[in-house]
Amino acid sequence: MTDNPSETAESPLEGVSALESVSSLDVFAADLAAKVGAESWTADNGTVHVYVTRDKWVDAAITARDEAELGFFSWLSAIDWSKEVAVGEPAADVDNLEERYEVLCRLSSPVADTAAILVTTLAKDDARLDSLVPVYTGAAWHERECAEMFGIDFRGHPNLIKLYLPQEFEGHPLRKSFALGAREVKPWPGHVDVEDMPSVENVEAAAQETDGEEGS
Amino acid sequence: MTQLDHRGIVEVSDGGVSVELRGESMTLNIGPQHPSTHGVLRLVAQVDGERITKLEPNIGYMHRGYEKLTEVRTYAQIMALINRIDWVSGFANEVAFVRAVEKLMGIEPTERAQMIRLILTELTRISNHLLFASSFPLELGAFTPLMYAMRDREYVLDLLESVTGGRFHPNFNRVGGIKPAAGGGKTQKNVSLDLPAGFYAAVESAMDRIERSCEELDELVTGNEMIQMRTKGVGIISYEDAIAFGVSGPNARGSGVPIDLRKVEHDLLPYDGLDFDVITQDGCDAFSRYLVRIGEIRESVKIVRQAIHSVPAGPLVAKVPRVLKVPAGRVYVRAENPKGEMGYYVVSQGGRIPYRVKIRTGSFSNISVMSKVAVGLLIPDLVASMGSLDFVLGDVDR
Amino acid sequence: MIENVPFALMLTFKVVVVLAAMLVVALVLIWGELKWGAHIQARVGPWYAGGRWGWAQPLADAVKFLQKEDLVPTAADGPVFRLAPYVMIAGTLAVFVVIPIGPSLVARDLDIGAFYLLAVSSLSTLGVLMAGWSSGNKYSLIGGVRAGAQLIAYELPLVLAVVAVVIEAGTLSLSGIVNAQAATSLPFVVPQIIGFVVFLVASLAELNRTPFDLPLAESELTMGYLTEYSGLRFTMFFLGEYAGMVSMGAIIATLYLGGYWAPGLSSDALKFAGPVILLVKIFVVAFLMIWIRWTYPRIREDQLQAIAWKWLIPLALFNIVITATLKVVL
Amino acid sequence: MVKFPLIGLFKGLWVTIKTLFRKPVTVMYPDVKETPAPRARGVIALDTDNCTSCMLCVRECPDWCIYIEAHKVAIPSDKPGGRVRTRNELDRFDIDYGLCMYCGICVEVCPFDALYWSPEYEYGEYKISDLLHDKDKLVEWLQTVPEPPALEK
Repeated sequence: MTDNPSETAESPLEGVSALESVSSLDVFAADLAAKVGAESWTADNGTVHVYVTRDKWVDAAITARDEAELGFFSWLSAIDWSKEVAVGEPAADVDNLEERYEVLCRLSSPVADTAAILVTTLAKDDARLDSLVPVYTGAAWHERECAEMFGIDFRGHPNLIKLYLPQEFEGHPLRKSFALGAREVKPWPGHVDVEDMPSVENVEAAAQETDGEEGS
Repeated sequence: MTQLDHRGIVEVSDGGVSVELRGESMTLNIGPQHPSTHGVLRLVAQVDGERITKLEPNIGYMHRGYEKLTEVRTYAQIMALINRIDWVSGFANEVAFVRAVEKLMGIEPTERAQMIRLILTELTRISNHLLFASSFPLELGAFTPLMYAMRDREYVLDLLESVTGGRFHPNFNRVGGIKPAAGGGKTQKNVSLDLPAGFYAAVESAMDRIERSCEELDELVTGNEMIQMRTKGVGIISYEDAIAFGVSGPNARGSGVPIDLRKVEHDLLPYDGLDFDVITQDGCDAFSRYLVRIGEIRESVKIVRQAIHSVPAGPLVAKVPRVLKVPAGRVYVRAENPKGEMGYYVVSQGGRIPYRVKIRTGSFSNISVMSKVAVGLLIPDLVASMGSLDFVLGDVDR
Repeated sequence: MIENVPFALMLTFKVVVVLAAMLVVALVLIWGELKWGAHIQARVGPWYAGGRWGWAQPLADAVKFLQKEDLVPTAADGPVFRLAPYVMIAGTLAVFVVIPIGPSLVARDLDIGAFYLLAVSSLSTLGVLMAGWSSGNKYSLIGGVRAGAQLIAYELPLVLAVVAVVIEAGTLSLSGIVNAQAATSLPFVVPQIIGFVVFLVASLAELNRTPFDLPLAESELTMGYLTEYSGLRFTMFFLGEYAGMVSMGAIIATLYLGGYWAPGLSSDALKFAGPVILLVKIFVVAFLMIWIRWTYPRIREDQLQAIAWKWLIPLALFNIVITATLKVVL
Repeated sequence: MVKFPLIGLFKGLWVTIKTLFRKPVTVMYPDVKETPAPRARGVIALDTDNCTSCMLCVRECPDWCIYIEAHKVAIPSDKPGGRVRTRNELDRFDIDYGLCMYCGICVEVCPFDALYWSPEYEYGEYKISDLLHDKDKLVEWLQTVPEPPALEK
């Protein structure tokens, strides 16, 4: 991921190295990053990520909706970056991984194909964020799901109760520290269960005892 | 007119003939076991007589925790799981995920595989919309269209089964193309899973059959004045609500939002070579959503007829290492699933198992608009507008 | 005829005959609905029950329902809950007192036959209301209240349509009406076509059949007022619906299609052929109702009332005016 | 054409009456059986001589529904004094069809052609525990494996 340093306002493309072919996606991403006042942006694999600090989260969404016409609220979710992982494979270079929650919100244009993912990082201990419901009414359910799955508190959300899980459920399932029950209970059938040959082994053992280390 | 609160009179008509007393509204639980909730969805409705004053959809009865499951499975195993999210359009779910992984690995699928994927996706769309055409009139009380649509849907499912082996859950997509051979061993390796003999002829006759079925549905359902009475002006989703709530697919196109991801996402499937148009209605009500879907069946038939004549020759799958290790990276690919925009945000840390997969499904947002739309509706209208959204609980709860 | 038989014995004999005939015809109609409805939907319907063509399917259903547990929910109002099905069936059976089956074959030829007919047919409304209210669950309450509103709204067009027939025939007694049709050898359906349509639509609503089956709306109210019923009581309601179809078919046949009379048959031939002709006409009307049921959706409550008050009643009144003026002019 | 106000209702009646007199489409199952497509994934058949119990299918199965136990067997080499080679002999090869989701990963990943798909579907049981097919039942299914269908040219 090429992290571009934050650009100055007047020439958003300055950060792009000359060699890199300036695709329309990069132009759109750089322009959006400038408008939103983002820390940095990336546009590889055809997906635009715009990294924003936590306090600029709501007005980044507002500018994205009004100026960049990204009125369609696609989805909002989070990723739990943590060193030790109770389930699945750990992250790439674990030791210098910065433990954090990353909240992502994808906005796209209802008519064209322009779209972007606003990303902000929250420290693990105070996972709080302003709610986007005043900007997009559709965000309510997504934020409720994100809150119950990761334990992130969305301030200003009309009724932040659990969406999927029963109200009295403790724990946040999508956190990496939450073990997957099904795999704890059943032993893994995959370990090789091929015993040695009873017949040959005794023959060899018997042979070794009688003739010393002559065995086959 | 006069507001006499102390005796609980809310309204007195002009001639004093009818006096409306304030009765406390009844809480009516529609679901989770209810014939018209397409699965286990519970609607907690505050009802005044039969008019709904407040509606709170209560979901989660079908939550299987897909995103947690993807964190313990390799990419091939996830492929086998995701066609069960929206079990009515099985094949269409797989395409977006497999394209996302291909983008991450920088592998280009072969043209033949892409065109076969396109044909099978459109067949799945026809089978999904036919299921809608059978369950929507049933919500309104007409039982016969269900049997006609199901009978004609069997032809499409037979086609899917003859190619992929599975009617609902084909599990036919592989990174780099489609499933090349029946197995990994010496003999099974060269048993190619290409299109079976007589496939094109079968598709031709099935498409004529589907066309006749559309005409029959038009005569029996679309033209029927009673259905129009029940569905016109019911369950209005305005243009702004559709966008703000993230409503996508035929529901959004029924409210005038002209976006069809098949025209927008150019590198997903080779739709650019085929001519078809985007069906939109700006009636914003249940009837226009129904018209959009019937129109889309006809468009899909047109697409399939063009597609089977332009299937290029070539291998079924690109060169892919046997043990799949996806390089680190993030990508979001979205596809025009029959129920709406279905997208996969795959975060890979360079292993056999993805670090995080966020699954964006169409029905999740389509349902969230219900609490705003249902205020003031009668119970039969609520059932009609829920039916017109064509959602499936697996899609909503993941 | 046979006067020397004591009255009480005669009465029970008549009641038993009418009851048996009604239930047999109702069972045949249930089979008809299963088979015709199935073939309309390109499927086969009952096949294995009773050897060929599943003729014994209604009997099998009846036995199945009878051996089901006959529970009364705790929140239900016991006596009313238990009585409801019998009130409904009584309403439909009582109609057959006045229906002439043959020239002289009628239980009691009341001279205010038509009036009695309408009074009794609204009795089954009471049964439905009792069932809806007493089941003690929200859905059946809504179903019951809907049934009440619907049946009252459709009582009026029913009555007005019959008034037109009575004006045409000049008498209230049903055999008089049949003779009037026989005299002009023209069944009233021809001059009274508007009245016939109004009556047919209203009778569909009376019987809670699609497109007016709101009280029994499966996809909204999970079975409407019948949700809490099971076992014998459910069978009673189920039979009541089909018995109602038979009685409504008989009324329509008598009022509009010429009852037991058929063109070109002398009166004594009618004495034997009468019942058969009436049966055939009942089946024709029943087929019409079944055909409509398997084609149309349900309409909404307010639309249902709008059709009754804005369309059927004005139409029926207009029909009365036309009939009256023609009666005077001709 | 001028739209007669209630024409839609009568067209609907016309459609249903037409179907009434057409032949119904239902197939009377026990007497008449529709043959599924040759590629249909009905049941998995096992060929025990090919299986070397390499456990690949067990590991790749998403539902953990295959259980294998084997033991080593010596094969006396034909030349006198030649090296004694060992071979894995299957003791137990169960597939629990109560858990299996018919995804086909095991058949695809098996490197020795031991597993085949067969479109056989009539193996319903009354008890769910009977859905655990053991080795010889899986071998029985081998006869129902069809020839691969001809391909579109």
